[in-house]
Amino acid sequence: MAAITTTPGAHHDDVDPNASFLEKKGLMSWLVTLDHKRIGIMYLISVAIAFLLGGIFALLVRAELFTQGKTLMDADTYNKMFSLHGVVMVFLFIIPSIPAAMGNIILPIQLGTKDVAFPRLNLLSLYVYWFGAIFGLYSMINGGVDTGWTFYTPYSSSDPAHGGVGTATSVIPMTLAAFIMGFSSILTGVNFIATVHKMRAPGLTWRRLTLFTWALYATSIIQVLATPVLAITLLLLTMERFLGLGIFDPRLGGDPVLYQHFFWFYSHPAVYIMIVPGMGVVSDILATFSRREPVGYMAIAASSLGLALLGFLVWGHHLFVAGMSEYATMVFSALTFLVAIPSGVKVFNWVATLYKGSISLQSPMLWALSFIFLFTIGGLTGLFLGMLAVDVHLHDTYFVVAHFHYVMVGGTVMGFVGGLHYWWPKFTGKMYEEGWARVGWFFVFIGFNVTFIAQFIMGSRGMPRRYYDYLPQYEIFHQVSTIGSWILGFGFLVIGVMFIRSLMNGKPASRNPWGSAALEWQTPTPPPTFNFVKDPVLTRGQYDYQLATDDELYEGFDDPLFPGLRGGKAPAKKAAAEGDHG
Amino acid sequence: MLSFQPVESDNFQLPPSMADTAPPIDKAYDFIFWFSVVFTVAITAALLYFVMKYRRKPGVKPEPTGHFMKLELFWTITPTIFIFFLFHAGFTGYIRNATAAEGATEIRVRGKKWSWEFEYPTGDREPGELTLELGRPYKMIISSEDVLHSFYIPEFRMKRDAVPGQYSFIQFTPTKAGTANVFCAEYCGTSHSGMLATVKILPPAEYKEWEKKLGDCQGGEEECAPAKWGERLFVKNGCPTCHGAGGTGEIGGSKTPGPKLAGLFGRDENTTAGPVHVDENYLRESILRPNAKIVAGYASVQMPPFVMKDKQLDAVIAYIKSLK
Amino acid sequence: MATQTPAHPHKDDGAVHAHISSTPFYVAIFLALIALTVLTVGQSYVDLGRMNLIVVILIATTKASLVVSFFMHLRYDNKFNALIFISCIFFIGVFFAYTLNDTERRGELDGDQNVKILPKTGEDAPGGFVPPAAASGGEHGAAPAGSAAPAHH
Amino acid sequence: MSSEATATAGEHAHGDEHGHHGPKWLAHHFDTPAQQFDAAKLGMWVFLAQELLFFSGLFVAYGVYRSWYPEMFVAASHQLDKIMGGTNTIVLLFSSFTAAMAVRSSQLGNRKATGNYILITIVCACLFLVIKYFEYSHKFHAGLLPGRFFHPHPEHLVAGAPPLPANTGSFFSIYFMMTGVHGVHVIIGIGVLIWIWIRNNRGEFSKEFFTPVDIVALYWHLVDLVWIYLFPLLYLV
Repeated sequence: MAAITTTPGAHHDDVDPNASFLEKKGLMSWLVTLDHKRIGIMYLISVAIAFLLGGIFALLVRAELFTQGKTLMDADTYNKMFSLHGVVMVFLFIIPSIPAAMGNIILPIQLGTKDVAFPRLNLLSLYVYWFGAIFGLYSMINGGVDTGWTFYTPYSSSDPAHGGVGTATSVIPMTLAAFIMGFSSILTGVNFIATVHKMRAPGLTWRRLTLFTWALYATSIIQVLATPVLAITLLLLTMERFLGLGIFDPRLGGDPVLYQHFFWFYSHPAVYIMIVPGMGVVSDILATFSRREPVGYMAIAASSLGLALLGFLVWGHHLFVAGMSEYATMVFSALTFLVAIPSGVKVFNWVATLYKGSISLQSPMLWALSFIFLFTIGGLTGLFLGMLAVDVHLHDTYFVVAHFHYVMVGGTVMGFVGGLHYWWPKFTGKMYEEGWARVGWFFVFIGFNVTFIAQFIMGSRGMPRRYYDYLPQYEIFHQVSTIGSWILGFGFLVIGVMFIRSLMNGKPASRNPWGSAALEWQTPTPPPTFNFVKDPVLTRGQYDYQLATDDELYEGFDDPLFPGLRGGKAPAKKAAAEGDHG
Repeated sequence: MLSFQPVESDNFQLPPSMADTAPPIDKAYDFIFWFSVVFTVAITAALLYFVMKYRRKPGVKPEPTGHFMKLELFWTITPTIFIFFLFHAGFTGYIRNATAAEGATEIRVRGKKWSWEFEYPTGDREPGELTLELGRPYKMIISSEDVLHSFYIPEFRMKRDAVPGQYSFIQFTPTKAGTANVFCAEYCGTSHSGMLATVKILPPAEYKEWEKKLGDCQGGEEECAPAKWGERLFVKNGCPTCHGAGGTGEIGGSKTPGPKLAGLFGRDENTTAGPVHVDENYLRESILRPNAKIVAGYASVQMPPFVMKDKQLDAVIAYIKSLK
Repeated sequence: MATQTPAHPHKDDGAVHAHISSTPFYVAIFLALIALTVLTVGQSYVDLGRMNLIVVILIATTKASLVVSFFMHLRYDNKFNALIFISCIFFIGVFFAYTLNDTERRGELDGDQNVKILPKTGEDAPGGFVPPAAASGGEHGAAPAGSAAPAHH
Repeated sequence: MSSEATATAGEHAHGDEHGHHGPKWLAHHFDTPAQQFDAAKLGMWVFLAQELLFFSGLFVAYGVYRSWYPEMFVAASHQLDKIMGGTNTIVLLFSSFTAAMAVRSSQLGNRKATGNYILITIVCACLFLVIKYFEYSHKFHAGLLPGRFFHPHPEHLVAGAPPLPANTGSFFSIYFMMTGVHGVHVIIGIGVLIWIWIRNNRGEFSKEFFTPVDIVALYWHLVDLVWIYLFPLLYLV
């Protein structure tokens, strides 16, 4: 077995190299497992269900907006739909998607360790997540919430049952759900920080970490430092509604703008919890499919940390028109622009990585490239919103909706699905059908742009967000956007079916189907319970393609596009015919 | 710096510009827009070119990555310089729009679920319609009586949250006669999307005419029959957002937050303060102090109080009486 | 952090090496904490005006640093653990300073912006604080808490 | 929440099954005791950072309201009992001292002393809660309750104290939230201390392996640390 090692480490004599971590069967073997890969897979299934649910809410929201006035549902139902779409997508899907699901599966393997530092904590975080999700489901069954995912006071906190002016919907269970799921996120963060610091394989120095690991490390810092503030905010909000504390509710002597400070102190960094891991995935995919170390490795790693740090300093840009002091707006606007620097550095380095690479346009690469394009748009439209004067016009319009969807869907979801394609063979041991993967990608990419470019235009023309009904001049944009959402939904449907088919009757995947130099591809597919047959010792970096042996790169390499390609020696006839979607 | 793009007030991306606050924002918008276009095109072009040029070919190995310190510094420092300009462009426009001219006419804007009410310096209150004089500086003093709202006029590029328990303002001088829209831009509940109003900008002469009749019914004799005027007031005050158009208690087939008003007059209703006969006095009380006697089943709905002149009240009551 | 540190930065024998302080030392720290507590309670009987808060926080911080450095062994611990602690204090500082930079400075640029009371007329903003007594019905809020009648009525 | 950070330490008794030759308490995925100890300590410090950020929200709320309504805070703090608060401070400081001593005994491999020190710590924690209970019940009697429920009964208030402004409910909201959240931490602390005490009695700890004691003590010191700030900010200014 070729490993990324010249010095043999300790050998697991009693571990059957062929026994994959998936071998053990039975529900209980999953529910009490301490194996990070199994926990990751359970997370993956959970977030996939959440994504489906959130996606259905999104399609219903768009369908309702297809015509003016009532199309499908009444205003109250619509308000609950968009709120639940936000809550489910943010708290149940995006935040745990890449770190908790994919990170759990891949991070310890990339570190060359047997498990995360605290496996029980890891399992606990999954149970906490499920426990929170139960509260969320309870709230949905109990009528849902109509506050938006931001739970702004006093609308959320002032209970009509106590003579308040706010909503009568089921807010407390939903805030408690988010409160509880916050702890799941914190536990994952604690675990990853300790794992990256203390569990690296011999020879795996900080400079040899993958950029995905760096991104998860930066994300974990945010999770640990920001999420507790959300927890206390939601606790205060719950108490405000329950006991009438008078901290956020103006009628009881509180200040609603203070709530927004508290909320965004978490929720802006949370945007980086969402996007930074996606950037990590993209960096890894780009390296593998260009066959070279990302240009500016340290700059990309440092910019992940930079984004994590800056994420804490800019929350006030959500409050430019909310009733905040002008001096505070000035500081926050200035700091907001600083975010452009690390983001720009990443984009430039990614593009430069392609230069003189050996680029293969297989499906993970298509997702990574579309990430770069869509994130560029998402990032640049963020500048519109950071500019004070322009933000006054655009704040709370569809422009904002389109902007953060470009970042979160165009960024995070593209990274997540790309990563899923990329690592799918490793942890399931099955290949998927490349052709259908490309069809799915095509529909998602087109559908996404149609949906949200229409929203940019109607937003800058003044269409406010969270509107059940709209003036006639916006109808055409809404219709284009709704049609786009159908294309987008169809694309995800294709991808979902493709993955399920792969699970049922996919071809077995080889050890290293993409020819990658990174550590996770040097272990059998699917990996054994302790990840490696013998403890790896690293003598080169994970992107050092020039140092990797042909065995490391191409043993078991069964790229369907390049049959027999080993280090560029064998001709590949089909190469030119592929990748028409690029 | 900002002048390289001629300001086109009525372009595809922005609504028409109707106040002095709009041009600086449009300039900044256009500047950042073209900045973004250039960047996006450059990055996408480079990406596509590299992807095509360096496609994997048999026998061609990728070039190992070297260190490009100068390049790294270049693309770290260049954006840093750009963002100073961007911040400056945004900030100056904001500060210019954040300070009101001396002697601006002050109009009170009150947001409540789900209507806007405007109070002129004369003390007259006009719901749902804001009438302004062309070329006159205004200061809108914004407040909210219940939850967060946001006073937004896209044509003026101005927006400010109406925060309960706190005042805020926006200022502008209308520069073009015509009508503009007021939206509520902060989510505020069921009929958030119905919380609209119109802005009428009149040339000075017309404005003088309008001002004379402020608080009275505007229009011909027939249009000013009490029930007719009452109907217009009913709509302007946003009553249909809670009671349905024509007080039918329905919007698009679903029940409204407030009770049905048609046929209400003359009935006996059970209220939180005991049984009540619905007469003029009860209607008047329910408009001025809605929570004194709430009809059974609606106790959790918080209707905001409405302040009207007596003749306006009479007109609205006459209208409600006329609903069958 | 990005230096070429070995992956297992512990001593070669792999055993745990922890600093152990002596009992008298712990007793001394404890007595110092008690003394500072007495001091801060005593100080509260003397009015120092605006200095009150500063003195109180200084004493509390001294106590806290004694606990963190010696009871929690941070003084002898891995430097990275100290870095975690310090950066956490830094982020709390950011949270505190930025929020107060808003709440303390509303209405500074223009007296009418973001204020609870209009300076010109002295009107309270509507939708604001309703004293509990005014909420008819008393303690359990049986009646709506003041139906948001505009404050100037 | 605190106990989880220690969960891996020493709980995997299966090391040998995997051909891993180390002490029983060394989890299978660690190579050396030092690696396990360092990881646990690091994890705990990160967790403590999280705890501090959790409390920071309350401190920021305190800061904002105090600077808006200084006279309200002064008037309301006169209603709090400095003697009870001061006693509680000393009780907690003492428990922190005994927790530190428990770690020391454990480091030296003195199981009996460790158990006794943990026990004293638990007793102090309970004493703290008892005193807190008396303070709370007085506040309930006097109607000094959070926000909406604030309705002071003049006959139960401290004589000669400045009058309470109408919005003093906000102060008591902050008071009850801060001390309440802290109290919940004390209760959790008692739970993990008992857990550690039982494990110590079972003889699971030694000179080589005292990580769980160390980590629970760290948590307990944090509870003390928060109170060190709560006491003067609420009672003394």
